[in-house]
Amino acid sequence: MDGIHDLGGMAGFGPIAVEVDEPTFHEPWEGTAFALNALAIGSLHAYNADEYRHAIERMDPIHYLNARYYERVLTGVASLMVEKGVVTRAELEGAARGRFPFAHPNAVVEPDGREAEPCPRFAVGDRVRVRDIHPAGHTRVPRYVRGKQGIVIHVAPRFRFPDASAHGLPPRDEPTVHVEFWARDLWGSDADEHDRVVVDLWETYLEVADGQ
Amino acid sequence: MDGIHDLGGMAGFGPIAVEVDEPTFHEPWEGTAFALNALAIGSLHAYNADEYRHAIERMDPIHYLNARYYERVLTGVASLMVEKGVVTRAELEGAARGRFPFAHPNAVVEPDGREAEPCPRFAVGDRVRVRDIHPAGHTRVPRYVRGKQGIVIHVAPRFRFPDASAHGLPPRDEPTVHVEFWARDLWGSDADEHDRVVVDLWETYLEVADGQ
Amino acid sequence: MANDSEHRGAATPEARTDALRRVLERKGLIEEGALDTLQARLEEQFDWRNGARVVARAWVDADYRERLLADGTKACADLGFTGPQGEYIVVLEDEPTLHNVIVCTQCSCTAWPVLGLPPDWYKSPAYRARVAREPRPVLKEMGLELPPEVQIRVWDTTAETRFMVLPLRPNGTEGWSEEELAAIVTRDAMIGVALVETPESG
Amino acid sequence: MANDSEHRGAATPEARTDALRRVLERKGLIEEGALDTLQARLEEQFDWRNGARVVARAWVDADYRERLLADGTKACADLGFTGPQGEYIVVLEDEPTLHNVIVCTQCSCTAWPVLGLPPDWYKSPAYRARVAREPRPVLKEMGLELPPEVQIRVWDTTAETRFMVLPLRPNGTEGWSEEELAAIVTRDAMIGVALVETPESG
Repeated sequence: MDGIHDLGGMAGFGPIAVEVDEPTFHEPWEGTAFALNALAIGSLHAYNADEYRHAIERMDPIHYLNARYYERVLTGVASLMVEKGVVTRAELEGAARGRFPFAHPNAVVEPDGREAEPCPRFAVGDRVRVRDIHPAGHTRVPRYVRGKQGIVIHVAPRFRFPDASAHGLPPRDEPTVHVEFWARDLWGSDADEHDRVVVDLWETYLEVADGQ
Repeated sequence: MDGIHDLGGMAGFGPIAVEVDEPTFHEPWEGTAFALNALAIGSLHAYNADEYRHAIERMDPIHYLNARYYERVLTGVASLMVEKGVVTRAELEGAARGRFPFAHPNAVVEPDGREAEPCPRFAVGDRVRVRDIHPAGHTRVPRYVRGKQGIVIHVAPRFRFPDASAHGLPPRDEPTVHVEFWARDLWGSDADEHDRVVVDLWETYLEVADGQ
Repeated sequence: MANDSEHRGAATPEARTDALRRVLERKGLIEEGALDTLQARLEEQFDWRNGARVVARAWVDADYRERLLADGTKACADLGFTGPQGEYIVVLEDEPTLHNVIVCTQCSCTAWPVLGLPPDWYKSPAYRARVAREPRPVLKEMGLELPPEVQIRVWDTTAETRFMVLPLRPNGTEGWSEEELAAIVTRDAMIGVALVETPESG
Repeated sequence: MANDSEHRGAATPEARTDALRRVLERKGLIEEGALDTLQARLEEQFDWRNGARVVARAWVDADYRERLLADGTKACADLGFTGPQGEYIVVLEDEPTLHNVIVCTQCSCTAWPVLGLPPDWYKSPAYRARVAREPRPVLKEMGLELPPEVQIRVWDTTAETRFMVLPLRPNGTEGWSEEELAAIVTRDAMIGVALVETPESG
């Protein structure tokens, strides 16, 4: 989904606030929220990591930007626990003695009909174009590279395709490739002419570039 | 700037909240904020409408999404009044007896070197491509049409080019054209195949489409 | 994280508005009563009922309709409706199989002299973000379920053109007076999120 | 406008976290003390000082360095650093004219076993939004002004690869022990927003 989480390149944020000698957790509940997620994924198998990332993406944009990291973690865990039927909203709001903001509902996502290829489709040096897709559900292809061309500089192992995995669709493992883009191709002439951005992309997101 | 204001197509907002029998202003201060802006532009000539729109765009994204419309109006007016030297932050915060959140500072924008053309460059029926630009300053070309192709369906009169006007650069009037895009070209195959989106674009944003 | 809304310790929008007004008054930049006079004048000038009169006139007067579609600015001015945000008005004609809907995805530009100052939902991030991309579900959510054969054209107010929808005249209004027709036209219909309905059809 | 943060009347994140924990405990899904044990184990496992040891080893051991750059996952595992978010580690080698910097624009993915749980600024919308687009001003703002001849490569952690920067070994550290070197490596340097400095250079 083209959501608020897809922040790469968004202008208008002010300076980056850096805290000196920052602790791992600012308050004990942050560590608890972190451990709850690890428990839910690792021990309870209540959901997978792609569903978890997408649950956070489905937070209302106002809530998403207002919340710091561990409140986003908490909201992702709690939303999925409700959606999976492990707990109910009423139970959580009763125990919290107050309103418990959850993520917006999941979109209905259909399988893309693709199958895993036996061999990697791309090799180092290939010139590729990122498909200009706008899925309603989870995706890991940032808006800022869609439609752009770059060069494959590394082929990583197969990993589960998140657009399917986040929606309970038949799982498919495929290689991801590190694609290098010129900053100017992404951000226009204001960008430094020598700077580059590397994005790690599943093969499904890519097609052979023009004129190849 | 590719800011939070450029909302077209962003997913993740929930239902649209419609208020029955909504008044023009919910509280008297909203009408005051509205009138203050009209006064500042129309009578005081403190700034122009492009500077005003851009001042609102420069609000911190968190503030922007949290604020309702007239708080955004107020923040735009107040930020420009401070930036133009009409009032000071200290005066406003003293009078408000509290913190007064302003927009983030303006980017430094250079003239684009273009000149107004004597005749409109495009005519009804022309196939055009929107330039894939990402200016640091004000622009009125939404991200969702950049790089996309459409058809000119109407040529409007000349209006001041906002990317210059919002930054005190030499003014230039040029026609805007109404460009019609297929929804599927913008949003992919999830969009209705018959739906279209029309965007009103200054000529500078456009180039002749491929293969013309 | 510097510039948040009042919930992080800023003065309320009301206090800030009042502060700005008072500082400008103190500097002699606002004359006694000028702001109230201006506000009253603008509120009177920007009234969506003006647009309803334009629509009704176009429904009863084929010549006016033609002029309205050819030059919306002039045709609106002929009825006395001019002013800021009405400098260049383009009227969008609904057809049985074509439905127009207006948005301003980047701010909240609206043809004030004929549509008035728009409601909160029109200015909300949710409407601005969603209607350009998924107009059919948005309209349905707002109570307007269009048959699948009706195509949708979304108009994004990204420059200085200000749009107004000329909705379909509802069945059963044959012989109605211009005034009677104006009374059933709504702002929502001129934005394109509703159809005009008669008391019977509605 | 339904789903806001606590400032619009929601329970605090602390109360919500506690509520979730208690409801899960009540259902028997969390065993007595299991959460505390898990948290303690993860906090111990995810320590950026692990990464500092990897860097120091690579600086003193050319063979290890080569293996680290060829297969980061295995070379980190050789020092005992494995676990969630460390399944596939790629190490990015800084050069005198090439500077690497890491971000996760879509969430906050990080190589936990070697970089630890990242700081708030790394997870902030400002860093995620800005560094992919304007790395040079961002680095300068954070105290790292790179000479113009140094090219920047930004790595966006959009899939399952987890990155770690192998920074340049600072001048003046010839003959230092692996332990002494590990002590000057910082998490910020392994993310790429700082250089490694000696007490003299810093």
